[in-house]
Amino acid sequence: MAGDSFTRREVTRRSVLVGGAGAIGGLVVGGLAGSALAPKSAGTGAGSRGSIKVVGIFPIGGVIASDGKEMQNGVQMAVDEINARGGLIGYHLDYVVIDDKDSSTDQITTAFNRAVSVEKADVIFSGYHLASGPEFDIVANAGTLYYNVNTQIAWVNRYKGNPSKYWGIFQCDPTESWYGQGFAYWVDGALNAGLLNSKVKTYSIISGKSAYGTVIATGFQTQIKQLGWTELSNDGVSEGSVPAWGPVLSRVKQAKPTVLFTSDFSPADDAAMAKEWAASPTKTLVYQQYGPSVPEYLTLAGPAANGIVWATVLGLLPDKIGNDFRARYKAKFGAEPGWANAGGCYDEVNVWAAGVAMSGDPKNYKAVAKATESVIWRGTTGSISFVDHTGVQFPAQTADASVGQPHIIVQIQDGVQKVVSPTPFTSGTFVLPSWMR
Amino acid sequence: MLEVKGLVAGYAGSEVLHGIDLEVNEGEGVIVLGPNGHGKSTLLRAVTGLLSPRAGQVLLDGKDITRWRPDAIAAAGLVHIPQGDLLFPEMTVTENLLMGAYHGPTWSERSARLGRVYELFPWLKERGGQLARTLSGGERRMLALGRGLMSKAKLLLIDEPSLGLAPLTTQQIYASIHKVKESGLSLLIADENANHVAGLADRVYLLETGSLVRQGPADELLRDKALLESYLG
Amino acid sequence: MSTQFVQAVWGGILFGSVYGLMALGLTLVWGAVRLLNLAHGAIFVVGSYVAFFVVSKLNLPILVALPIGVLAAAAFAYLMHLIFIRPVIGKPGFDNSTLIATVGISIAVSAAAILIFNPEYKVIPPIISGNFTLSDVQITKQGLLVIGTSLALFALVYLFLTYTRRGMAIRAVSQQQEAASLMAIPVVRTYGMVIAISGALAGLAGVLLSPFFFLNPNSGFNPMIQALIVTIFGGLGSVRGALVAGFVLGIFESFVEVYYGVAWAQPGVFLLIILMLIVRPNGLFGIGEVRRL
Amino acid sequence: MSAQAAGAVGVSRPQLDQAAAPWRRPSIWAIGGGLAAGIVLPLLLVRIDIGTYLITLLILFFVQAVVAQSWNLIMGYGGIYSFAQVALFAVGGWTSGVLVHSLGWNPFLAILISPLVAVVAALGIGLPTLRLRGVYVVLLTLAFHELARVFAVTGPRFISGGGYGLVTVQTFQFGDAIGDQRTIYLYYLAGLIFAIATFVIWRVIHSPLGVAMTALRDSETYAVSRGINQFRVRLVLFAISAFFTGLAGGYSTHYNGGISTTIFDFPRIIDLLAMIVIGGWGTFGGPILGAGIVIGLNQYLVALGDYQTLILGLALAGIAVFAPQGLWPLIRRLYENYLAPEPLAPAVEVSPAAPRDTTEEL
Repeated sequence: MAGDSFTRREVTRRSVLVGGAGAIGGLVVGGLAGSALAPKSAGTGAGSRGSIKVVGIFPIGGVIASDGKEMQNGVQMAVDEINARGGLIGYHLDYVVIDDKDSSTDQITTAFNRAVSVEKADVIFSGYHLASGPEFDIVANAGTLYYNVNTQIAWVNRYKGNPSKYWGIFQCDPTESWYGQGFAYWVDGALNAGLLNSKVKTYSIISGKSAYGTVIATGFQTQIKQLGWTELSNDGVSEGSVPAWGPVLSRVKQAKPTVLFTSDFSPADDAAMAKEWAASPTKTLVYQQYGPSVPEYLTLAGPAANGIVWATVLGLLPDKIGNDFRARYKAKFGAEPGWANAGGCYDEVNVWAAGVAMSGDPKNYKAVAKATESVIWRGTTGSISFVDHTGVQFPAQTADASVGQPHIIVQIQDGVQKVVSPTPFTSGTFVLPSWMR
Repeated sequence: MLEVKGLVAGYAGSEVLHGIDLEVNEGEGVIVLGPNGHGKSTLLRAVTGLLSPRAGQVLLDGKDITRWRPDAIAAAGLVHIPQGDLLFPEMTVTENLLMGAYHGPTWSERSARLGRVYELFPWLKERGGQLARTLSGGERRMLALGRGLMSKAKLLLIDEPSLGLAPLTTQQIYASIHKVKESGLSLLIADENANHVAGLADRVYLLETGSLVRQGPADELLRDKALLESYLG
Repeated sequence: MSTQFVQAVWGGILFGSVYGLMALGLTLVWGAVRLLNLAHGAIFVVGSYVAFFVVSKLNLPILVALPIGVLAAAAFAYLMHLIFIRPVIGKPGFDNSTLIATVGISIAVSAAAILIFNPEYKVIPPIISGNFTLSDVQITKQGLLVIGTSLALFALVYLFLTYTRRGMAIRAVSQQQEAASLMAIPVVRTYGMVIAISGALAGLAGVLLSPFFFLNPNSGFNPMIQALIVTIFGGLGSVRGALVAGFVLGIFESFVEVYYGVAWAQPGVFLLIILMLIVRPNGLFGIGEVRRL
Repeated sequence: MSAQAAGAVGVSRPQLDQAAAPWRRPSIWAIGGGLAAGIVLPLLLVRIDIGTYLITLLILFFVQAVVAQSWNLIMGYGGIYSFAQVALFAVGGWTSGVLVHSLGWNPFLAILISPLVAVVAALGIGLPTLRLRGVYVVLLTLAFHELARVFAVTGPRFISGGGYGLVTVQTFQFGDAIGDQRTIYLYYLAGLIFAIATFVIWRVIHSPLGVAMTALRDSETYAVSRGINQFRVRLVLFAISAFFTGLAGGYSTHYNGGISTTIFDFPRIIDLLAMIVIGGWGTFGGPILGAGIVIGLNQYLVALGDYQTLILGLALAGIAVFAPQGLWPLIRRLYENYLAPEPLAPAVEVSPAAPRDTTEEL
């Protein structure tokens, strides 16, 4: 036995070295090959003045892949349209996509390191990342430009803390703090105006247990409490795994609040909940988060969706600009865009392009950033202008619709999405759901 | 009927059988005698496919079955009643017996065979509904034998029929094996006690450290007390 | 009776049937083959997507799609057996290899489903639509169908294992594989049969449950985890255990959700299981290493 | 008996022949060469165009390799099907994250606490779990993973960061170093952690403890009958594994500047599992090799999108069944055929090929 174990040691001492060498060899070969064979830009070609390296980083292969694909499509469309017009002030856009999968901190770090040191991006575009945070320092240290629709208050705080460091980064939509806040204001107003057929300021929350769901539910809770409402019940569900809503909703039905706020964003969960609710409702207004904005929600929920209310701070508007975009998107990708990310990402490219056009030199990043600060771009999601390098919410943050992105409140009526607030972006008026009459 | 040629087999790291040649003819009772640990079980396991041989051949009626799976070998008529009984512990006595007749027959034929086994071991009938794991050692052995008899065997291979049993039970077991033999079935029995098998054997092989050292008619070999003494101790 | 109570009972029975239906296939495969099939959820998804394809692309009624989906799931499971399970049967390391192989298969299936059907949620029509309310609680007819099917399948599987030749052979193989092969029971083919049956059960669960939960490339994952919990609670390899544990956990969960809130359901179930494992380390009907099926 | 039981875990064993002990015999040149190469590599890499990125990949490799090795120690060698690995990584990450973020500690100090807290957590999971058998361990560790996730998301704000995790934690600062210089320092720190973890794990595998755990894995009945205390061996292994996993977690937090709740998503577990399986389950070099391959291939296959997952899944299944020892034996064979100065003794890193229980065979 003893002799045996000695040969064992002898063998594996060598293994140590081979193991290390083999692994590092594999890694380096893989890495080099990877960088050599990385996805090259689709249409390589130079405009009359050269080309601009545009990098898109999206969570395409992970848990939020369907959002990631919308983001990618939005940027792709804007880039293609610019190139089709003959480029941007004479420059051709050279577009590369990097997947940051689940967009966790380390995946973000790797993706952004790649963008700045391998791709040498002139500008980076993103939708949102679940763990947004690590990328800001990478971009700031590299001194390049980065436009996103992260929807995060954390960014505003970061920027305010060190504006000279983060000069090249723009969040092209309002922060998520307006989500719950905006809806809380709206529902309070609706109640006071007698639209809810009730005078009782009570609410229940069913929050999604994911980060996103929790943040939004907490935002609503904080704001509506300040408006003097009372919480009757508060539950947390795991998104995507609610087997049957009966028991969950029975607690709400027992409490009979005036408003039920749900932040479970899974369209399937939301649709199942709407069906269960429609079968035996109480006189409660039902708010769902994000799920209803996804096109398949209406298919899944069917007539049970009628009456449900939802909202977004980054909303593809149902006006001429928005509807034109919808049509072009559908023609190009063969599917309806959702209500948020496709339009938001399309807009951010155009905001940057406007900055480039104003500054005249896409490679002079500081000049482009400076110009971007004064851009006002009326895009598919409203008017994008910047305060603290962040989009402005209309109507709560600014009363001037020409410089803000409307926080739209949408109600499903007869299977159609109707924007019921704020004016002038409405496409319908709020109707008391059938079960509340 | 069964022919084994140059069979070499063993377990990881060690060779147990070093080239065995053996045959069993129709209706014959053949005994492999040898002390514990000299490869009797290994021989039976290698013949019925539980252990794949490293070299050599196993032929059944001239057909090479060396690389067949155990269930195919069993279906071909070589039925092995292993050491340690290997019953189905969570099944009743009757279910165990029925499993013996898994291959081939119809339900009516199965119940006929069941009747024959009950004749041989009337005791099994009384315990029909009892779970196999609750049986005593002797009962287990009888059940294992009975289960083997349920099959459509041409040749029954029995590994140490008396291992670990009390003398009285041992007698009963060998008496039943006698009856089986009288019914015309061929037998290949591995045993370490020459006295037990005296009446069963037509021919005897002596196995020592993995090799067959002697063979011959039973009358001759089993009478040679000195020889047996020296091999079996 | 109060609405809440009715809701808790109805929810519990429904959950219990759903869990039981998924757990039945899982426990059968574990019992007979000793395979912890983490691809059970993937097989669920295969059956559902095939049924979805038949309904929405071939425009055939759901009653036609159901058997096709079930057969497809069984065929997929059998294929998995042929390629990834059979080569390692009887070899040392069987547990490791098959555990990882089934994890691999399950991520491959969901990736394939994304490629073929994209990640959007799909919906399969119910076999029977409609619902009625019982003291303000919605009772769907499809839910009743699920409960009925689940109970019927448990009865069928029980009868099959107890009274048929092949069913008894499955038990024999699971209890004493070597002896079974000496009795001319074809062990490998029996394994294949069990895996195919289990696949059919997963496929059936998929088609029946997709009207409730909708269908996406990962929608088999949660039911599988629930089934795994139920199986372990009931005792791995025990059919009776899967049935009882399915209902115990289903009703427990439902009552916790109704009276204490959803947030407590999952920790509650885990706590219950940890307690149970301390008291009975082999599960409710767990019968240790030898006693199976 | 008391003299024999003096070993770390009460294993009966002969005294070690110190002269034959491996740590006295490695070729100084070989190990020194490896270290020197590791030290010089980044200095060379920064000179090439995409060098900085390659260095960041190497950092990623160091971290992942540590986690994969630690997992392999308990799963491949110890035969414990723990799926709590990512959760323990998160415990380490959150520990130093909270210390720095909320209490203003220095990151270099904080990552020293990470492994300790991870060990405590591991003991907490281990006590109820490790007495159980295979699949129960899978379930209970997954349950722990799930509960840790829920706590990280919905826990108090200083832990959950409002749900997204801690995404604004201070990073490592090396004086005034910025840019490439700082990346190189980060590389050295990660390399140091990797080197220490690798060395310790190698020592553990070849220590009496390692022999005991291999014996337990390959033939539990036999090992227990020889007086090996299964529970204690497993607990010690679990703690060692958690120590380095937690350390890697702490490093990762201050390297990335945060740790997010998406770390708990299932694909992360799959990635780590793939490293172990592809490289070689239950082999010393396997997870290191696997980490290199998976990280390299991730870069290489990035254009394949969902096909990448499809291929990964099929590769995982195929390797598990048809080459259960992964690619490691292949590398060994190449080494033996072309590079080894002298013939090597036959491989003893058996793992899956070892009989489940040898007593059944005889």
